[in-house]
Amino acid sequence: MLDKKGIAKRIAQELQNGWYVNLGIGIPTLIANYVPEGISVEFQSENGILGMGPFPFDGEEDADLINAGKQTITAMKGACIFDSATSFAMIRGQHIQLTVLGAMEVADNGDIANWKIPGKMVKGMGGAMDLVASAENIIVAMMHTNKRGQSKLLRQCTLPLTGVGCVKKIVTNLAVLDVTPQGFKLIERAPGVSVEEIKNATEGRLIIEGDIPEMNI
Amino acid sequence: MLDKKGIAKRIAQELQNGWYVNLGIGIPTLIANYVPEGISVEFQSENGILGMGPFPFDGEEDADLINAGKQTITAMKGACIFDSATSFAMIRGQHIQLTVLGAMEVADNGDIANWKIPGKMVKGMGGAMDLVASAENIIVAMMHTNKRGQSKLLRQCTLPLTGVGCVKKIVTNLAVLDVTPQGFKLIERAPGVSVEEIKNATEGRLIIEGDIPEMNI
Amino acid sequence: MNKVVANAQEAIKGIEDNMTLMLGGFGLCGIPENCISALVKANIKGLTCISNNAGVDDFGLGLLLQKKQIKKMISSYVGENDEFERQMLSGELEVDLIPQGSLAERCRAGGAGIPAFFTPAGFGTEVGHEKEVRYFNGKPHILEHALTADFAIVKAWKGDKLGNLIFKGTARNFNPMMAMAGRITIAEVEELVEPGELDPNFIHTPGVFIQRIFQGEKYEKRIEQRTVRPRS
Amino acid sequence: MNKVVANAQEAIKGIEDNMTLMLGGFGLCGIPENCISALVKANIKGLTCISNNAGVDDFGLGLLLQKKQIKKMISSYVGENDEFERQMLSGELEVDLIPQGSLAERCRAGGAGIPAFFTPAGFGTEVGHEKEVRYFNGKPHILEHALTADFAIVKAWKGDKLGNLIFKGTARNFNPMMAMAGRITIAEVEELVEPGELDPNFIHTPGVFIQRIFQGEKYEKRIEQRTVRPRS
Repeated sequence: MLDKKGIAKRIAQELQNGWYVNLGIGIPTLIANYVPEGISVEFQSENGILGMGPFPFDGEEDADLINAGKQTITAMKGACIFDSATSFAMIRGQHIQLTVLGAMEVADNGDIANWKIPGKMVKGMGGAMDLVASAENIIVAMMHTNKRGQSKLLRQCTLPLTGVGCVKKIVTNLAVLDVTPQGFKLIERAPGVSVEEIKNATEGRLIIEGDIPEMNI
Repeated sequence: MLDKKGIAKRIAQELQNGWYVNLGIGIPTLIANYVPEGISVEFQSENGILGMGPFPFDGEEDADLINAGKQTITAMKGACIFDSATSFAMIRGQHIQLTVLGAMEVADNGDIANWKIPGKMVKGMGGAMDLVASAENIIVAMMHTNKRGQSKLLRQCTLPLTGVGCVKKIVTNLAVLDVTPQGFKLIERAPGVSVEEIKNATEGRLIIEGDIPEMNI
Repeated sequence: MNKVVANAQEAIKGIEDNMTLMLGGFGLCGIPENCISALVKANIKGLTCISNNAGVDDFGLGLLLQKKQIKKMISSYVGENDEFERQMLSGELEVDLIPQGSLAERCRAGGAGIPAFFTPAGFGTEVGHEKEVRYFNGKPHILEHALTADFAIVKAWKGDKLGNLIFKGTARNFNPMMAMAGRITIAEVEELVEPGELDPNFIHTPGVFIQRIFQGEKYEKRIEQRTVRPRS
Repeated sequence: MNKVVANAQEAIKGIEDNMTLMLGGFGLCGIPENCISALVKANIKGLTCISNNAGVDDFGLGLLLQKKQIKKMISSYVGENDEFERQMLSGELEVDLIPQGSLAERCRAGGAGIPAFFTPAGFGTEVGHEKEVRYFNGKPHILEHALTADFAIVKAWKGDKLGNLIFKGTARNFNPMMAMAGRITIAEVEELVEPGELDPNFIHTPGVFIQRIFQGEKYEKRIEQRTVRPRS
C-alpha cells in the first residue's frame, strides 16, 4: 500500500519532458519533489506563476510570492508571473499538458466531485472546474477509500460535481486505474496489494484483464 | 469657412480635463496640436499606446514607436504601452471618453460610413467599427461635401456602414452640428458661412432653431 | 490629470450601503489592506463583494464579515474562514461561488465591454445550472456574463499619479482585471511615484482604468501558509 | 525544456501549403521579418494569413503577396498596398476584413479557450451579416468566434530559451494574442537570452505559449510613415 508520498512518486513517473503541469493542493503538491532525472517540466500555479520552485529557506519567505495553496514559494530561473485571466487562458486554452488534483469522489465515467458537501462544507471550487473542464490529461491523486472505509471510486458521484467525464487516470494508495468507456481499468497494483483488495475497495465498474503488475516505484 | 486646421481647432474646444481621447487618421490627428490651455488630456492610439506625444525630432524616430496611422511618434511622461487586445478592451469597455474620426458619409440618424467603396476601394475598417460601436462620445471631423461638391451629410448612407446611430456631433468646414432624433441640428456656423450655404450643402434633415451663432475660434 | 487622493478614507468616498465592490487579491496576497480598514471604519453595510477569497477570520475581507457588512460574496474559494462558513450555512450570507477562471474572465469581460462569452468550465455542474449551453467542436460550453462593480479596489506595488500600476509577484492575481471592471476604480499602492518614473513598456495596468490612487501605509502583508525548507 | 531552433528556416519546418498562419505586427512594426523571408524562400503556397495588415508592396506580407503564396487574408486594414488591392479586386485573393478589436479579441479567445463572445463592433454592418445578434443592456451585440492557426509567428524584442518574451514599444501590438493562438507558435527575437535574464515580473508573453524560438538577424525595421518635427 502506498502512502501519500508514494502516490506522488508514482504520478511523477507519468511526467514527460517539456510538459507544463498544474498541481492541486495536497498530495499533488508533493509530486514536485519526485520529478524523474532527465525529465524537465515546469509547474504552473493558477494564482499566477509558471516556473514555481521549492519552498523558500527559512527567513526568505516573500508574502508576495505564493502558490494557489497560499504557501510561500520561490521562482525558478526562467519563471514568469501573470494575472489570473492569463493564468486561466493557459488552462482553458489547453497550454498546460497535465493537471493533477485530489478528489472526494470519482465515477467510472470520469465524473469528479471535490468542492462541496451540501449543508456541511463549502470551500468552493477554486480553479478546479476550469482545470477539469479543459485539461487534456487529468490525473486524480487520492486515497482509494474515505475515512469511513467507503470507496471513493464510484458507479456515480453522490456529491455535487466538479466536472463531467473528464478524469483519465487515477492513482490511489492501492492502484493505478485508467478511466475507460467501460469503467475503471486496473493497470497496476500498489506494492503488496492484491487484486481482491482493490476489487473490494472499488464500488464502480472495475475491469481486470490478465495479470495486473505491481507498481515499480 | 474652415480649413482642416480650423476643424481641428474647433473640435479641440470640446476637450475636457482628464479625458482620454482617441484620434483617427487625418484631420483628427491635428487636434493634438490645439489642446486648450489648462486642459489636460491623454491621447490613445489603438495600436497600443496611451500618452502619445508629438512627432519625434528628426533623427530620433523609433521604428518600434508608431501610432495607428503608422507615423513615428514619441511617448509622454506617464505613457504606457499595451497589446491590441488591451487597447480594444479600453475602447470597447468605454474607458475612452472621446473618439474623433473622419467619415465619407454621415446620415442624420447617426449612421457613419468610412471604410469601403464597393468595387473601388477597400482599405478595411481598422479600429473604426470597434470605436464607433462603443464610444459614448463620437465626433466626426470632415469636409461638409466631397470632391464633387456632393453633401456628405445625408438622409441615409449609400456606402457600407461602419456603425449605426452612433455619431453624436459633426464638425465640418462649414458648421458644427449635433445629431438628434430629428436629424442634424445646426449649432454653429463657420466664420463667414451663412445658414443658407449650410442648408444647400446638407442633404439630410437639418434643424435650424433661432439664431445660429458663428464659431468662436 | 491628477488622480491622487490623500488616503483610504478619501478614496472610498461615495461607497454607500448596498453597493457592489470588487476587491483584488488571492487569499491575503495583494489585498487592499488600507481600503478594507477604511470600509470597516466607515461601517458601510449590505455590500456585495466580488473577490476570489473571503480573507481569514481576522484579516482581509474577514474583517468586514465579522462586522456583518457583507450581504453577498461572489468568490471562487472561501475555505480558511470559520465566520464565513457560519454565516453562509446559517443563511445570513448569500454566496455565489464561481470557477476561478470564469471569475477572472468575467471581470476582464466587464472591463473590456464583452457582455458574455462561452466557457467549458462548470458545464454539467451546479455552476452550469440554468445557463445556456452550446457545443463548439463537439464540446459543451456554458454562457457566462460579464461582471462589473460600482467600485473596484485594487492593491499595487507601485503606481504613478496618472494611475499606471505595477504589481509584485503573485500579488498581481485578480487586481488587473478588477481594475478594468470598476465604474470607479481605486488603487492603493505601496509607493506612489511621478509620471515618467515607471517604464511605459512594463506597466501592468494602464492608468486609464484607474480613477483614484493613493499611497497606503503600514502594510501588514500577512502570510497565510508560511512554508519553508531547511537550509541544507 | 529547450525550445531553441537555429534559424528561420528551421523554425518554419512543418508549415505546409494551404495552412493557416497568424503573423504578428501592425503595419511594418513588430513583424517577423526573418520568418517571412523564409516563407518566401520555401515558396509555401495557398496560405491563409491572419494579420492586422498585409504589409506594403515590397516588404512584410507584401513579399508573400507578390509571389502569390497567399490564398486568403484575414485582416482589419489593408491600405498602402497596390498589389493587394489588385489581387483582391480581381478576385485572385480572398479577403476577410474584421474590426481590429474583434480581430485582437478573437485571437486572444482562440488562445484562451473561449470559443465565442459577444461584441458590439460591427452590428448593423457587413461584418454583422448573418451573425447571431443579442441585446445586452438594451444594446445590440454580435457573436464572434475564436480564431486559431496551425502556426503563429511572432516577433519579440528579447526572449529566453524557455520562450518568455518581452516586446519593445508599439511593436507589441498583436504579437501577444497571436502567440497564444497558434497550435505551434514560433517566436523570432532580436536578442535571445538565458532563462533567468528576464525579470519574471515583467514578461509580456509567458513561455508556455511558445514552442520554437530563435534569434533573428538583419532586422530592417522599415518605417512606414516617417514623421518628424523640426528642432526649434
